[in-house]
Amino acid sequence: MQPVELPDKIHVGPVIDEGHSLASVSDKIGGIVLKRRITLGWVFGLLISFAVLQNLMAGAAWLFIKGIGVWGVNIPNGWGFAIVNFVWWIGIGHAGTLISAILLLLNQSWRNAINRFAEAMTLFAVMCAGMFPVLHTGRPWLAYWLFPYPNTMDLWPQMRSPLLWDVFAVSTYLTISAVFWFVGLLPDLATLRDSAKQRWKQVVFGALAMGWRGSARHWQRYEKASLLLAGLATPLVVSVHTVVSFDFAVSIVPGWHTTIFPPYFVAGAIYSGFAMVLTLMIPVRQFYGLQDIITIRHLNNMAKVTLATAMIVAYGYSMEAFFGYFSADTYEKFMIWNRMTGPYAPFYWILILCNILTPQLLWFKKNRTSPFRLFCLSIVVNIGMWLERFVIVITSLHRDFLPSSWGMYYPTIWDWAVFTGTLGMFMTCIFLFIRVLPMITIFELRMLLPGARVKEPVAQ
Amino acid sequence: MSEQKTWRSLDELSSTDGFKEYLHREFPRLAGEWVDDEGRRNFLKIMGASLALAGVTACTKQPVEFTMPYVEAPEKLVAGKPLFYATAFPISGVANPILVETHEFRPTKIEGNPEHPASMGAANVPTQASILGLYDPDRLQTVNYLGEIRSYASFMSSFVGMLAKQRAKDGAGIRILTETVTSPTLFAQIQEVLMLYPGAKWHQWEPTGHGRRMGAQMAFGQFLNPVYHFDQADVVLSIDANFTGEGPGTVRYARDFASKRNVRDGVMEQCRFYAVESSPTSTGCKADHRVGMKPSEVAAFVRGLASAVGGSGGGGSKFFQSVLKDLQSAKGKSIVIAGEDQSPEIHALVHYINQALDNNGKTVTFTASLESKPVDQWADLQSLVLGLKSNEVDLLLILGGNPIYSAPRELNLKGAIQMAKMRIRLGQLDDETSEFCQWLIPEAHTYEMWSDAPAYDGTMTLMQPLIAPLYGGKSTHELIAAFTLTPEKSGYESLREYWQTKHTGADYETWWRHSIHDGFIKDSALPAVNATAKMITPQPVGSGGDGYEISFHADPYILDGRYANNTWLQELPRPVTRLTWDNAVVLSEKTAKDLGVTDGDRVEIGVNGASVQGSVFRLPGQPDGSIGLSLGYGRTRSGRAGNGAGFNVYPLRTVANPWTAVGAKVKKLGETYKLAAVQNHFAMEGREPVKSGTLEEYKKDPAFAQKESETAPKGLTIFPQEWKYEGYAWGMAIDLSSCNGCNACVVACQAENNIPVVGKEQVLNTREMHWIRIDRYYKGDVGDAESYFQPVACHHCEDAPCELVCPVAATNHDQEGLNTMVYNRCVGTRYCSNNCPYKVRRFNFLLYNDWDTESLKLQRNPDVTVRSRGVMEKCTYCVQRINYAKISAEKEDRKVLDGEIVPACAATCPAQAIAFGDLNDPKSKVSQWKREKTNYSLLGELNTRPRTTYLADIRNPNPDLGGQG
Amino acid sequence: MPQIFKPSANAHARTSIILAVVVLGALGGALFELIADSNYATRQGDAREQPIPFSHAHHVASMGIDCRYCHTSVDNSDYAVVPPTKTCMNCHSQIWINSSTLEPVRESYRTNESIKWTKVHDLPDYVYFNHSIHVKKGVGCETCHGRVDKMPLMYQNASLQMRWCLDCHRNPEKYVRPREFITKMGYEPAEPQEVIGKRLVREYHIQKLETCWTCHR
Amino acid sequence: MSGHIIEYAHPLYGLMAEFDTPGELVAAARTTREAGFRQFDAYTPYPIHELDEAMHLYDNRVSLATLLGGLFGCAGGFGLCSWISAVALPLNIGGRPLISVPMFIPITFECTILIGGLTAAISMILMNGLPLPYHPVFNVARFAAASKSKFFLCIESADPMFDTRETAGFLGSLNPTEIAEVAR
Repeated sequence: MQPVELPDKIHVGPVIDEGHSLASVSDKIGGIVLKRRITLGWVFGLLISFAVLQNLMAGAAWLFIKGIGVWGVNIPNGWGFAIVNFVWWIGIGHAGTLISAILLLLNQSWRNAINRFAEAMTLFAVMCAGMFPVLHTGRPWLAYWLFPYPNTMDLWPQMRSPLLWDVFAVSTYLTISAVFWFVGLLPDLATLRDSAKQRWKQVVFGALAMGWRGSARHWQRYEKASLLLAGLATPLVVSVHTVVSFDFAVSIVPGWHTTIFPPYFVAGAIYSGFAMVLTLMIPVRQFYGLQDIITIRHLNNMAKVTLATAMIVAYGYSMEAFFGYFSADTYEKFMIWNRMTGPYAPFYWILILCNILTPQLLWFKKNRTSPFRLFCLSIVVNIGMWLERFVIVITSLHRDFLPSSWGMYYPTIWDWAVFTGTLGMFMTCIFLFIRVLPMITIFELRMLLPGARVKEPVAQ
Repeated sequence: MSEQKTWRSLDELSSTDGFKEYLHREFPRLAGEWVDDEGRRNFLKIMGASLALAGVTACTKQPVEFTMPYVEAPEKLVAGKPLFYATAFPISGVANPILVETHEFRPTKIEGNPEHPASMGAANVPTQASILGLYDPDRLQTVNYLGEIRSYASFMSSFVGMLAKQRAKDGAGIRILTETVTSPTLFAQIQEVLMLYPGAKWHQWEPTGHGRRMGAQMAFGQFLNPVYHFDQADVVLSIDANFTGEGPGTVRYARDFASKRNVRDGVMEQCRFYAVESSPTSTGCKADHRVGMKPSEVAAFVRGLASAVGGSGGGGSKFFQSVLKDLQSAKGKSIVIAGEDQSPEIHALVHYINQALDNNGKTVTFTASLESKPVDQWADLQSLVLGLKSNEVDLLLILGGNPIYSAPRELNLKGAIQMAKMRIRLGQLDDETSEFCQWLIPEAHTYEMWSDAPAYDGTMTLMQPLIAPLYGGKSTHELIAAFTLTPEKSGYESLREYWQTKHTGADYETWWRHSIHDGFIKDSALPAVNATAKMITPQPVGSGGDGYEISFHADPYILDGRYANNTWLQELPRPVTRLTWDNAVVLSEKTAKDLGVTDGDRVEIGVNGASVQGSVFRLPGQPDGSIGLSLGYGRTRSGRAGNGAGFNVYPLRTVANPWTAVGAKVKKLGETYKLAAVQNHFAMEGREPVKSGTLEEYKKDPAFAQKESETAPKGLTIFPQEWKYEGYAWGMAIDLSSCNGCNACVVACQAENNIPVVGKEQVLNTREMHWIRIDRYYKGDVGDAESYFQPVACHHCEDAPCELVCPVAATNHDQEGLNTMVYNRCVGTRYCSNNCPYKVRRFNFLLYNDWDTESLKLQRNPDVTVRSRGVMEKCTYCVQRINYAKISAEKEDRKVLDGEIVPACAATCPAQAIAFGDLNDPKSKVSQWKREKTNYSLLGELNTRPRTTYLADIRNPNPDLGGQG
Repeated sequence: MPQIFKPSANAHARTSIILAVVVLGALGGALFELIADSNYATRQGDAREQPIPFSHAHHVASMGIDCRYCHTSVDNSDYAVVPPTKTCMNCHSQIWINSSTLEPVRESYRTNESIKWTKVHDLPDYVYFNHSIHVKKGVGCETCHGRVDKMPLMYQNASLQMRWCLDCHRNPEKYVRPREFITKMGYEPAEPQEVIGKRLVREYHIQKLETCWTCHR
Repeated sequence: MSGHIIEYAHPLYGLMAEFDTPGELVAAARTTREAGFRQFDAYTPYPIHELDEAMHLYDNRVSLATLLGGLFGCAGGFGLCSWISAVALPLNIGGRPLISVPMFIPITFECTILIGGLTAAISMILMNGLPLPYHPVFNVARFAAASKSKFFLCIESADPMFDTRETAGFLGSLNPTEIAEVAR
């Protein structure tokens, strides 16, 4: 599709810097995979991430040996870190598909530079998220009971449970994202196949490219399929975090049982997703010298989306508080009051600071266009969004209906081990990804080049 | 299970030919005993074969299992069917009559003895938990001499030698120290010994119960046993008396008292209950007016009352005046009762007050003492110590008790005892006292021996063994017999012979068998005696000057420390403090503030030249400037459970005044020590989980508990259609006016449903496993807050929030409306618990059940799965009992009768506060209760439509004192 | 030259994909079969090693001894119980007194040590099965335990899977028989089962108990 | 092999012309079609929509397949929920009716997306005849550029109008930068 040319003054720079030709982008991006030597920095980063990944291994092992009791969960607080992390990761996993699907439908040319990376990030984030529902069960080895399959007990899952909706939503999301991602990769794999010098690389990429040869007839169906996938993925993205929010909204726990959850969870997801994309994109663009492809304009746009979603989330918070007051329901009122003044109040106020106040800096172009400031800000937002989930899960549970059963929640080192472990896993995957696959969609970039315009010669 | 109460006596069994042959062949050595170790092991085998140790396993392939049938089945034993035997569990010599449920001869569960006036089917906390004591893995398992394992035979041989020496000097060197002896058989045996050895001396001592004993002596000049009739009292004044929780007759008292408290079945009246307490008790929490007073003030109050009812004197506080007025307006229909922890003087005064109020002989009757030989035990102990110090003791026999731990420091019993040349100890544990004895003989548990003991009213109650001594333990009877000319005489023979001498009338055999079968001797209650209490002239109150006043109380569950090693009791939350695994320095809010301490802060209490360290627990209702300390903790050799739990306050007690101490100094230590309470928030936060009202309010508007605002809005559902339950529809109702928070239901449930003990660390992390809990709430300001109890277990909601969110349908509804929880389907997402507004679901965060200790496996109920790690569990309304009854009924082609199914909690409830039955049967007890106007659903506004509902707590405050409090 | 693969590669590519799908599917099925559904997993048809090669065929078919002579509590308790040694001795103190195969029985009787039988029909520990009510409701021994009169060595007749239990709990009329034929082996319904079954379900008030707590608690 | 024609190198797959700009390719494609050729294809490093119109490419079967897949998923999802809750395991869950429609929506929706999405991708790949690692066009040395920067047009020998010489001439008239024979 053609990039919609808007007058440059409302842009901060172009989508892709001048001086790039069809060939040069291929070489530049493909080169990172094919030619570039493995740098010390990359190895170092990979090793660090891999080391942190071991926390997960140790944490999970101990968990399986001793039982869920090694975590801080207890009776009023049946859920703890595991669910907090699950929601957080799933949220992060929303950026990718959102960028590639929704922005594709919205015909936003600037997405092309970042969608591939964001999609990869989505996959990894969802993988991290997917582990928690399994790990947090009392008998993880029976988690497969959540899938409807014929068995010798004649038993089936309980289709009314939000947790089961989760199983369907998350697995669908993972599958569709993966498919979408692979379809997007096809032409680029062909490019790599054709530019690779070593035989084995040719074979590997060749096999993956499935013999893609850029035929016009193929392109025509390809474009259709991508459009359809985008069309399907868009409601999917929205549905996934809606369903995740149902895990809470469907219950009767004060602070969970609220109608605002779906929209404000989705907004929160996009919010944290974009924050994470910024967190990763800014350093990568630095190290691999991609400033000319991932331009300031991209950062600026992402910053704007972040700001917008921040405002939606802010609205969500205020609505929660308002409902609490307006419902005139003892339990709701108390829940909000306890959230703001109770034992976990500090977390609440920190999250307000991280998710609502700090992002206001994005009103200023200066901040939107400074990679460094954006980077710091994105970190703050990531922390804030994690805290939001913590506050939702814990402050609602720890003091519910009967004062007699109120209690506190304190995470243990094993909670932390598993959480940090997934961070390690995530980073490990990212490091491997940027080395073995083109982190930017080459063929779509080409379409942004001035040379790609079709100007038919008049005289025949 | 009432239908199957077909328990039979083992004696009956042993008389049948088949069984004789069985004994003869299988157990040639001990003809008298009905089974020995060999036999027991056989029972273990069949037990191992039965599905008792059911676990939730995840493996698909069933492991190969074996079955070991009897070589010859004992008659009447049907594998898989429980047998019930009548016996009793004596506490401080007073029998608690019970039935013991046995599976293949494994005692597994205690039920009250419904025929017995002292129980009427109910049992109190220590009795319920006693079954665990039987299987305590820390029990002394062998005869032991100076740390070496010996055989009982070798003991006997050396013992004979000692006796030979003693016979020469008429046994002048023999001293026998026992706890309070009430068993007539034992007394007869002791008499026999004293006859043989005129020089021998017998001493009795127990750290508690002194006030009651000597009080009567003071007032009447003779040892009498007061029996209270709460079902006839319109006004009750308790002086520090926890009469529904401690002391003789609690079970019956609780029942009678409840019958005057509950407003139900058309009865619109209620007795009025005043409590004057130096430290809050569960009974006091039920009072219409509860006033906390320092020990000295309590004494003053009683004296004032005594002189006032005696005509002289007057004045006093408004409270005093109203109490006096009420009491006098209810002459002959009131009860004033003094607590176990009050001094003889107070008891004596109270007897006098009752007399002045014309209660004696009406609401309070007196019988001859239950004790075989009542004595001033403190004097008795002192004389023993004198004897020891003067070096005249060669042979000291300590039968039970634990004097070294519990005797006052000033007596220096530890030192004195070692003056005795040979010290023989009969005890269940290798405890503090055993440490200083040469010979240790394992004592048989009550359920391993024959004996007898009177109930609170003197009804003579018989005990029979339910299992052969697990560790070859000996009963007191057997050890005493060792002194006599028939040293090998079994407890059974002694008992049988004693009663033969007592039995008048023909056919002893039948009478004996019936008595054993019933577990007690019909109509053997002691007759009431007429006695006049004289007004005693109290010594002037010794004012402690500055400093704090201490009141000592026996712990409600482990009592004077004798049950400290019972994990069920250790983890059972104390009714008032809700503490587990510890005792505490109980202070009032204000006192704590003055001292600058709060919960968990360690302090040092110094008084009477001794000092102990403990951590603080603030308790509303504790009088300012006073400290409440409970005995029984800080054991050092009680076993794995008791050791290191809490701190020992015995060193602070004096012979002169063991009940209170004045002028105590408290020092803040700056350290903290976490106390594990199962409930940390006591205010209702304006939510009214417990609905309560005064009798007046109730008469004005009986339905006050069913306010519009708190019932679910109609038609606000997307699923208007309701499920119909044909057949049975099980439901439960709990009368909050009756419940006195004694926790018997909790421990009964624990025994019935194989509920594990989790330990203090887990309790601190709010992971306790009790399926039923008794919430305790306060109303009003901290100063004089009213307390309320509310037993909460799974409510079996018809629109259960938990079921909706389970992804694998591990919890769902059955055709009778039970909220089923299927352990072997549960994957453990814990969502159901999150979504349960009552928070009654319990989760096995770790492997809590003990899968290794053999002796504990013996206790398990084979009809209930033993849950493994990672699964959710909760109250099942005792579904195993429901199924049992349903199957029995089906087999007889009839419907289950009302009252045929009684869940463990309802069965044991001394106050009869729980009704269970079929809601589809309008005549069932539970349906009738639910038709009461006071009936309400907890959190009904959530539209969970619970099957368990409550009858509001009605109180009867004195209008003069302005409403409640 | 961009041509990396030989023409044959096309065929390879496609077949390999198809193969992968097929093989994975087959593997999954086989695994399920093996872990959950095979006779290996359920022990269906297994004859177990026993201390004494007790032959039901002999005792039931040839001797015509009724099941309840040995399995005494089958109609009044959860357990049908394996009989005590005494029961064997009732006869075998008279007959076959010298047979060596019966030595373990005599030994058990002498030494008073139980005979260690291997359970053949063995349910998981979290399943509570009550024999007496099934007998009362007209479920014949044969229905679950099979033709024991044709079993020289006792073997597990049914899979004992939950699915198998549910089949009868959902449609009892397919299996119930008149009480008088409870212990009959090779019972043939006098009239078609669907007729007699429906009638018995009515007569014996047989409920369709499918809820979990019927067996698990 | 390089660009210039070798005699009698039959059997050919076709003749391939190479262009530098998309514009020229589109023009060439249009002319080719107007000239009556049908069995020909264009190869580009990125999708060029003008080609669809130039070559008359209007294949909507992918969309149709996706629609059907989606509908199937939708029916299947709801069917699964209802069958399990009402037929296979009819349990009383918290007093809710056996078929509680609102609670079946999420799963129904997810199944719709899942099946729909998968059909879209798979049908696209199948209709494109992939995987096809070997294809004659790859025999042209310069064709490697087709996935990078150059634009190709290939008239296949299967076309009835195909004749090596004339077609070569015709291609020449489109002034490509190169013309190559495509061996089978």
